[in-house]
Amino acid sequence: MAKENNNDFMANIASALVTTDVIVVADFAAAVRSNVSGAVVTFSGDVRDNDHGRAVASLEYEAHPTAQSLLEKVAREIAERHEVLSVSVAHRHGPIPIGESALVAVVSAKHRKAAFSACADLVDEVKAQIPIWKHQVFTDGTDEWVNCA
Amino acid sequence: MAKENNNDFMANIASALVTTDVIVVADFAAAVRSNVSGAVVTFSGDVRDNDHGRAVASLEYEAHPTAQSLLEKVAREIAERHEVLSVSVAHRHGPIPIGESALVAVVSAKHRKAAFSACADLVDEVKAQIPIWKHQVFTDGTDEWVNCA
Amino acid sequence: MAVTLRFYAAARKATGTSEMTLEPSVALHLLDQAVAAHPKLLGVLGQCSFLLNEVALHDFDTQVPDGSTLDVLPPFAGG
Amino acid sequence: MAVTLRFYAAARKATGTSEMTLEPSVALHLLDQAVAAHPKLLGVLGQCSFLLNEVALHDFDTQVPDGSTLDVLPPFAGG
Repeated sequence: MAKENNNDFMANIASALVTTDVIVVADFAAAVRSNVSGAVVTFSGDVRDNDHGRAVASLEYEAHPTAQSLLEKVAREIAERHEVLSVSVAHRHGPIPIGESALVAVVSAKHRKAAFSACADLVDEVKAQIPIWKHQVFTDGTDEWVNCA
Repeated sequence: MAKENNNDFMANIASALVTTDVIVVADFAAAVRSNVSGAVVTFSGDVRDNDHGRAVASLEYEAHPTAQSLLEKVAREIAERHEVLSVSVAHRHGPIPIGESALVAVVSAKHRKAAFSACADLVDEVKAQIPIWKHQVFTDGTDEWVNCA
Repeated sequence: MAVTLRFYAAARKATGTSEMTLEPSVALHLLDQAVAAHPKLLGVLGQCSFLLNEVALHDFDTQVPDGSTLDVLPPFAGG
Repeated sequence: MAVTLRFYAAARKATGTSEMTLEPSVALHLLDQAVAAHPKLLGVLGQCSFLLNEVALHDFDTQVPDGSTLDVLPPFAGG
């Protein structure tokens, strides 16, 4: 989980969490900050009350048993691929109320461009690599598993 | 400060603040969240204890009297240029302790790519357009105005 | 002698069950039997990825040995 | 009859003062006088941008009228 950085003495730190608990992006951001880092970029993917124009009543995520270890792998890869100091990511599963976070991703770096690139890359990789599924129930009583025709 | 969006009924909201008060990115993030937004991206530019390998003892920002109105202009431009719901940016001036935020930028959007692009663009524009200067005092007693030979 | 097929998300909705127990065989034959038992699975299966004992499975001629778990994963939708 | 030159950040450090009062003239002549009074300003001036009454000034032949403010802005370093 640590490597030598090209331009400083710090080892990168990567952490990942798949949980049914509430996740608050500010808590994860606080954990990656340091007096060395100059830039912290965060992403929060929040449960919306609408999707493709339809009103969402409730939403639930399901996580495969391998999700935690795969999320750790993705976090480490991001920390190695970018010039960053610290990477932290968490995905919530189970029912999530509208407005609360389903995914939080935070990155600290000395420089802002690396922080933005790494955070965007992290979110892309989570969506592509992590076996988690989203089930939406609409206000009209219908439901769907997202991304599945 | 508002415009018709292409893909929804929401008007964009842009706010900007130049202040000597402490700025906390989570407060600004909370202000841009809504049950409509699916993605919130934040940037915090924090005062580091080092710069180009030299130990920083203290740091102060100076803002030109036009900084507030120019920051409002930049925030509006970002809100118009990207498919986002809300944009908020704040720059602190005066002395800032190490570890605290000098700049916070937050964007909410329906989709993550727009949120990341807009937030990165916002930070770039602030750095390029806003008449604010950074004065660093190093632990060896020397000092400098950053970006000025 | 048995292997377990596990169905997640839309695959579970299509089969109406979270798992099936079958005799060891090649993966393709196991999935054929699952579709035979639960015809709606056919509409989902083409979009799925598969894990054999938690490792990605790409070759459907692979023999699934006794005690194995074959997971049927619909398209991911995290984030 | 007077105009005010205001110096910010590194420009203020170079002149040792935050402002100077001069007779109205073209911008170039005002800046010449500032350099004459504060020779260290010359090292900063080439990197600066300028505001005449808070509007960007690009033409140094512009006449700076009585009551105006001409601001000398070193390279920005916000963020």
